[in-house]
Amino acid sequence: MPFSLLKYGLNNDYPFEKDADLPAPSKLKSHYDVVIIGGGGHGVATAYYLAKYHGITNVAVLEKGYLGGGNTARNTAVIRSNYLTSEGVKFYSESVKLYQDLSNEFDFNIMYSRRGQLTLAHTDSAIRAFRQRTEVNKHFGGKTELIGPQEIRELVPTLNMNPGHMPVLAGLWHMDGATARHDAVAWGYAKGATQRGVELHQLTEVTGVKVENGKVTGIKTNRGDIGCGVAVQAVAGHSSILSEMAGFRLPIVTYPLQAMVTQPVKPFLNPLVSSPAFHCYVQQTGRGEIVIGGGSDPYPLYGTRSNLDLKEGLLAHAVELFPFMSNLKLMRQWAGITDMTSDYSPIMGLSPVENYFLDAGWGTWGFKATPICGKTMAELVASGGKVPELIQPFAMDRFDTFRQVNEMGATAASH
Amino acid sequence: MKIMNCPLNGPRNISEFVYGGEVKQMPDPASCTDKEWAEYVFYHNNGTGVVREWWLHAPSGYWFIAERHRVSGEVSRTYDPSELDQSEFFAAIPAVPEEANS
Amino acid sequence: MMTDSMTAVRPEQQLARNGLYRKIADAEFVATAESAIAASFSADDSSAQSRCALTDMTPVVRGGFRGKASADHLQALGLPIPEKPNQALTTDKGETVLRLSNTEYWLLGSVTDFGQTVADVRSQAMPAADCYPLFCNDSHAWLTLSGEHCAAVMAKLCGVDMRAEVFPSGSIAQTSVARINAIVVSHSVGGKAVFSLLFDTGYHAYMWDVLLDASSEFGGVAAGVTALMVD
Amino acid sequence: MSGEQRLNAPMGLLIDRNQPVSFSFEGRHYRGFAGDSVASALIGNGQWLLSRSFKYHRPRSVLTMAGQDANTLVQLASDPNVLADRTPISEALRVEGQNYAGTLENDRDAVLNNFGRFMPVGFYYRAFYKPKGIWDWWEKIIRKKAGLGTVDLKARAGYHDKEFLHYDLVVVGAGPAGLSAALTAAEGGASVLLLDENSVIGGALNYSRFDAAGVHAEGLRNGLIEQVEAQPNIRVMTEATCNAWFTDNWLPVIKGSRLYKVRAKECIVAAGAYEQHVVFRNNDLPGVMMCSAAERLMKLYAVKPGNKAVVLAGNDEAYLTALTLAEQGVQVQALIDMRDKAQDSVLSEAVSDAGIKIMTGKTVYEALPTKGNKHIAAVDVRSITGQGKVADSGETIECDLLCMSAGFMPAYQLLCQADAKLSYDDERARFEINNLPPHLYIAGSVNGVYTLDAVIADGKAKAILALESLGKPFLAEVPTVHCDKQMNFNWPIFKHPKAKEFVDFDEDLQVKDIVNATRIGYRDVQLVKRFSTVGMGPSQGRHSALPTARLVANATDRTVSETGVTTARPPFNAEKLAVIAGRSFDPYRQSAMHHRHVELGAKMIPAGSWQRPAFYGAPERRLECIAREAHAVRNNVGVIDVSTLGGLELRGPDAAEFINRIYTFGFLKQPVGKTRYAVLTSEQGVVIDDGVSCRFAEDCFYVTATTTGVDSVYRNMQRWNAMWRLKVDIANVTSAFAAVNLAGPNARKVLEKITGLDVTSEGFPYLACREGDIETPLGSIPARLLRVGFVGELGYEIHVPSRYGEALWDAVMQAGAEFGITPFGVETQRLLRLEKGHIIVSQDTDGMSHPGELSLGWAINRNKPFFVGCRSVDIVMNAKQTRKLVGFTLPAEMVNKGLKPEEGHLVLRGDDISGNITSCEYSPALDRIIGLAYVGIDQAESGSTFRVRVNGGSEVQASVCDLPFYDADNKRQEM
Ligand SMILES: Cc1cc2nc3c(=O)[nH]c(=O)nc-3n(C[C@H](O)[C@H](O)[C@H](O)COP(=O)(O)OP(=O)(O)OC[C@H]3O[C@@H](n4cnc5c(N)ncnc54)[C@H](O)[C@@H]3O)c2cc1C
Ligand SMILES: NC(=O)c1ccc[n+]([C@@H]2O[C@H](COP(=O)([O-])OP(=O)(O)OC[C@H]3O[C@@H](n4cnc5c(N)ncnc54)[C@H](O)[C@@H]3O)[C@@H](O)[C@H]2O)c1
Ligand SMILES: Cc1cc2nc3c(=O)[nH]c(=O)nc-3n(C[C@H](O)[C@H](O)[C@H](O)COP(=O)(O)O)c2cc1C
Ligand SMILES: [Zn+2]
Repeated sequence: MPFSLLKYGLNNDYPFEKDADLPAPSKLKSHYDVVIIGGGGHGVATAYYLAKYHGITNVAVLEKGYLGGGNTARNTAVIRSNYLTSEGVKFYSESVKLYQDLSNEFDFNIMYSRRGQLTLAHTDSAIRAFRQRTEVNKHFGGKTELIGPQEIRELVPTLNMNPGHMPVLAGLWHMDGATARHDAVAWGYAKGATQRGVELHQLTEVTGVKVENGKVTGIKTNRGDIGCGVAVQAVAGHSSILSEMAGFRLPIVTYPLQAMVTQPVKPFLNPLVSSPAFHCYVQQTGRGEIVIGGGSDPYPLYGTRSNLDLKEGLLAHAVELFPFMSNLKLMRQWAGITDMTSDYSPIMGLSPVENYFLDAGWGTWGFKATPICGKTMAELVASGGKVPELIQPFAMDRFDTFRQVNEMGATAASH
Repeated sequence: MKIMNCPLNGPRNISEFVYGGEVKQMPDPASCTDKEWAEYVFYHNNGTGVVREWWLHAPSGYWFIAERHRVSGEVSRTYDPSELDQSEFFAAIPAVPEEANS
Repeated sequence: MMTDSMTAVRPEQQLARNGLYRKIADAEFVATAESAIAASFSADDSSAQSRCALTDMTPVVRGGFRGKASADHLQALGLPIPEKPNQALTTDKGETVLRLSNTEYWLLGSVTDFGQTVADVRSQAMPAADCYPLFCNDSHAWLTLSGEHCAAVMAKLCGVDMRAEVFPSGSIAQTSVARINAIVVSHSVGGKAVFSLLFDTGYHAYMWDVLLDASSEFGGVAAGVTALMVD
Repeated sequence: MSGEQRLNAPMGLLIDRNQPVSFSFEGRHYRGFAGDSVASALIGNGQWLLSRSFKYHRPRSVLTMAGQDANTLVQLASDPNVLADRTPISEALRVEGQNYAGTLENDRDAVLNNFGRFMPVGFYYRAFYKPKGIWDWWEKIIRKKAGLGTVDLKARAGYHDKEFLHYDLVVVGAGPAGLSAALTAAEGGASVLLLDENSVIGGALNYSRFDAAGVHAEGLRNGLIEQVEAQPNIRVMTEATCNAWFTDNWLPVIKGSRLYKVRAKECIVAAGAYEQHVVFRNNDLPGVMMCSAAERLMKLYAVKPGNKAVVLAGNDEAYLTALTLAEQGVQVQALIDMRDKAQDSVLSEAVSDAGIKIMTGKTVYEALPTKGNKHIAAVDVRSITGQGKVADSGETIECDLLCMSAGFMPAYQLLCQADAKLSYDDERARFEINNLPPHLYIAGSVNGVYTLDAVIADGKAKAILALESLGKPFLAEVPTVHCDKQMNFNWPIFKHPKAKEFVDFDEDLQVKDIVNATRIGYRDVQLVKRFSTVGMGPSQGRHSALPTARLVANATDRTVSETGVTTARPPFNAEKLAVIAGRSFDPYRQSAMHHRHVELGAKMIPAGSWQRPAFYGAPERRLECIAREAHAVRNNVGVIDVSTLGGLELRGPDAAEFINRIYTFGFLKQPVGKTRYAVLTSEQGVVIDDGVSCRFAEDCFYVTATTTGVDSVYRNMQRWNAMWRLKVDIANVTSAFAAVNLAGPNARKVLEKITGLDVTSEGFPYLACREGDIETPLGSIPARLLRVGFVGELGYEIHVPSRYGEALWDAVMQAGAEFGITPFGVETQRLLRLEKGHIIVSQDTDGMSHPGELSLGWAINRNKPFFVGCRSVDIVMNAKQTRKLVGFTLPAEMVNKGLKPEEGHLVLRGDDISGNITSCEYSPALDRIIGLAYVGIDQAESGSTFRVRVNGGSEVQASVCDLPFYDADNKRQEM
């Protein structure tokens, strides 16, 4: 038993209130230097790095529901950096690096679990694409290999190598692939941020953005109006709604994305396995459940109600890949609201409104980016609007100049 | 599963349909600015109210227009695209040259 | 059970073939104008067939027309025109006219002449404008499902309610069957009530297997066209 | 808890005493009766221990006898986590316990029970990570303890299929409410599907007692069931679970291995209510169960649940249970009522008359275990002194059974999935469900109505509403429904200093776990859930939701309404993956010549939904086969099936104008009898498809598209024309045509033999198209012929109606036999076209490729006013170019060095990536390695060199060269 647990067991007073991860609710002040809209992982991470590295603590994070209750609560927690573009790989690699130290940095275990991720190729065009991803990854120091059927069998002996009409021809083996306790990431950041003086206001919905002379000056909420020097919007699925409040449109369409989980069984699967051709990925959590995810819903909606259609297709595919899973029992199915861009890359940085910064377009892939987003957005805020190099490629105006950062092939159904 | 009322085929499961994007007006490509054109190509209203959308009934290959609420999912109206004036689609309605139409 | 006017033939001896003939090679085939059609199966069991049977009608000639002038063209050739889209009418001789949209019509040939009448219609002079012949004779395969369990078989593959009360003879559904786009018609062929399924020829073998599988619960069997030729 | 004793009839509604069944549990043999569940049969044999809990490995036994808890999860051979109280026994069935180390009886992991205090809520977050890196080690150990049952890696799904059903009305639940609703609706002319998850209909009427005398239910039950079964408009489906509610009353119903997908015009949910437990120390001991569980054991299975019972009441229902227990020979030691008195004095009199001591204002504070902790032995009874507070001492009452009922929680799952709102009436201590969507109703106890007459009236009332909505008005008055029965005790939670008062049995969560989560800052009930995992286990909060809400509300100074409960999501009950997956539909598409390829030994590969020959021959001789086929095409003649190529027929006076707007080139002046290359850009200006446009008449074009692209090209064409409204008919004729490409220097000689057309270079020049006949021994075939040059040799595509496809193939092969005609596959074609420098859209293009990067400027007509994507193409081509697709070769000596760049390898510039290889092959015709690659714009000059990193990390130098590689002046294809 680890020593740290003894203190709880031997002390009848646990929990010590000073040990609280999150402070009790408080009143809103009339003005903050920085208001962060959205208390998901990205929002609280931004607050955390602002306080930690830049000493900026007159900060409020406003969350309309509960902390991390948006996509942070709903995502399947795939962490990886095996993207296709140089811009993407550099960016996500930094994030994966930050992730590895978070538990100790927070003094809060986020249960970061390096499992390796295996993405399956069933066609020669997939092999081509995977080879390119492998090479780009390696170029930036990532641990990724293109492997053949024999190695796949050794890694995942339980996999059906001949599912449907599409035999498994090769695999993208990404050793840095990992997962973490997704909720804990938001909690850890919130804990670190609030301990440094940041205010987290849950059940506080932003209802308007005050813009004067092209510059943000305040935020309206269901608990009253507040003034601000800088505002950051980090609301994922609700990005277009917030930007509309601030007076501009985004190159984003909002789609539901679903995931599901089985009852827990004894561990049998270590790596994360994904098959873009079968629109399906699976992993086994530390508690023994199998988490299954797939493609986005086929039409836009702002709703988290799940449907049968997707589940039927997804489970048919899951059972093709792992036939013995047919007797597992599905326990829960849910959905998140995702903000999709046409190039499957995020939109980060400046907006048409001065001092109003964007962290949006995270679609189905933004959980893994939480640390680096927080860090770069904090830098952007602290520097008064100087966009860090790492996120320059993700500027919104790339669409105006037709310079997209195309990650479509590296994102579909592997998150 | 949602039911969608196809103007040609009647009410069907929404899985028979393909979503085709918001109905947008194309600016005049000959005279608009690059920014206006980029707005048309990449940007969306993506609002939370009723949106006018393109839908295809895949088995019959029939395109129609649906007015659908983006939060409740409720489809208030579906109709043939011919019910919309062409100016809803084009700022400058393309002309058919004489030689083509002869 | 072949009638005298029929000539036994093997499909591979004919110029026109389809993607199914190998699967039903145990059938007795008879010649159509340019193809071969399964007339009967050696294991034919008429009581099983009356309960639930699957028949390949692909060799029977089909045709189609689209455009504003199509209805007039067909009417001029003596064909009945269904009043609304997604309705079908059957002629005295056994052809079925499908109306698939405001301006699109398909003709399914009669099993008695294997579609010769439709072939004749197709060879007639076309109106000068607004009437385009379609390619459904080749783009689509045609299977029929007959017997009392048709609706129950379809209920396993298709989300449209096809029970007789709501999908009576003369109804058409353009829908998805076992994940394939298909046109399903409730009508009669050779005097027998059937569901006709028309779908992309590439899926001919796939759809056959899927339908047989779904109908096995009801004792469904493959049947030749003679099983449909009741008086 | 004695041996094989069963109660006499009429107990045992579900079992057939004439049919004994033997089965085994944990290797020991037991006997039960047909109709028994695993749990009832085991308890009938005195085997109480069924499972071990998730975290502390505590012994567990039945709680609800209705499949509503995780305590009865057992393992079948290849089926983990099976509900013992819902799984019937069958001859020789082998059942095991799960989640233990050693044996179920002696689980070594049960020591974890003693370390509970070191595992406070969320302890994982607070430990195991210091020093840095140590978590990797801990994780492995902790993961070993995860999970419940074990998967059988050899298990395969049996046959599972699906069926669509359509009804005017679906009634979920065939208890009194559902029965009455179904009857009324059917009488009103609606078609009704009545569902129940149990094997007999009747719901609570089957097991529950409704009055002191115990007679009311029986008559009612028989009458209702008889009428329902006689009603032709009602289809009764038993052992059928409505497993979710989806938009527009789309109901997945699971019965056995079939999934019914039911569309209901109207839906009445009469799913009942779940009895709730009392939270006290050791409330999870075997022998502690819901009142309804004891009633089910007796009434349904004739199993006597104990000999000495204590009943713990929070409502009047428990009094009824006490009466039944007494009647069945169980000695009821005491009825402990947490309230001051029973609501219905008739009941308390009846209980007293039965000789049962009633103790009011008291509760069980702790259940005391037998030696060995495997069963309840006694209870510590205390007076309640305040909310959750008890007197310092009390009395101990011996018992081997404790039946409890703290209240009822509506079966709200399906309704919550329909976005109904669950509100809490703090005064009456009960939930209410409102805000239902149209066409969805609730009736009976799920609606908070409990007196039997009111339940039946409620069913009827909702049926009348549904009939109205169906347009079948029922000429009867909507009965008024009134019920003031108080079912819930408002604070049935008694914290104990030594804990183990379970709120959530699935996750072993105690009162302090919930309260502490709020104290650490997780105040929202959703955060409490995620931090403590309450409600996240197999039974998804069926019993923990209400006590959790109460505890959180209390700890955070809110009302239960303000606190709320967490969201119920589909499915209703855990569902086997195989049932939802169903029979797998995996549509495949075959060309008319498919079987000819198979007969010739082709290696088939997927191309969209099609199968295509990659090459002909054994897979392990791939390169050899490709080389042989390529050689034949270059030097003699080959034939490839190109039927899968998309085909679009465009006809009408505006056809040319239409194509002109869709594709980048100019088509208005395309001559009849000629073909033209057609490139398609998206509205973003990206090249997304290409093909050949053939003009067969002024107003008739036949345009090809890529195999995988044609469907979307066709759809887009239709949509554009819904806006343009040009006079053009657009048809996707892909499947209507079968086609081959006959290519090679001897192609003309072969073609000559089978057509009467003039095929001379003058009569049928390069890029011309013709209509004519192909003569075969079986007759002549009408054909469209295109003289195109994709592989760079004299070549003809021959397109024929698909019914003639096989005959065409045979005719070509026969005519070519004397020249040794060689069939070739897609992989060979890829090599040949590469030698000609032709791109393949999607292999040599990516989501960003614009015509400028592909040197396709020549295929864009700048003089026409518009084509789809034109403005974007202007913008991207006017911007500074960054990369370009170029042809390259490696030095001759690199052949066979094992350093061939592969598709996807990177092009470098200094330390940067400047591009990537899209195509690369060894060309036998040139005896060189050739390819296409994106390179930086500064690297694109013909003759310049660039570095490519190949397998193993080494680099090779490639030089940019002009395209095509082969036959630069195109003599061969134009001959
Ligand atoms: C099913 C699913 C699976 C996924 N899988 C993965 C994966 O495996 N790997 C991966 O990297 N990514 C994955 N993602 C994507 C990932 O979850 C998101 O990109 C990421 O969580 C975004 O974090 P965020 O903090 O920006 O947004 P969120 O966590 O959604 O936070 C935004 C917050 O803003 C709040 N908000 C919105 N409007 C307002 C307002 N007006 N006022 C105040 N607050 C407001 C919301 O309530 C919400 O809490 C998945 C997503 C889903 C839905
Ligand atoms: N003593 C008890 O434990 C108990 C419990 C509930 C109700 N009652 C009494 O019964 C009467 C209420 O009757 P009622 O008709 O409201 O409820 P009910 O419990 O009699 O009937 C509900 C039925 O629906 C079934 N069901 C629930 N969800 C289902 C689903 N998703 N799919 C298929 N079947 C499903 C249940 O198995 C049950 O058979 C009241 O008088 C009440 O007091 C007693
Ligand atoms: C990786 C992952 C694992 C999960 N595991 C469980 C689980 O074991 N049990 C459970 O009930 N829910 C599980 N959930 C789902 C959550 O309960 C919940 O459905 C999700 O956070 C969405 O919130 P909502 O359903 O309350 O809207 C899991 C979610 C994720 C993302
Ligand atoms: Zn996805």
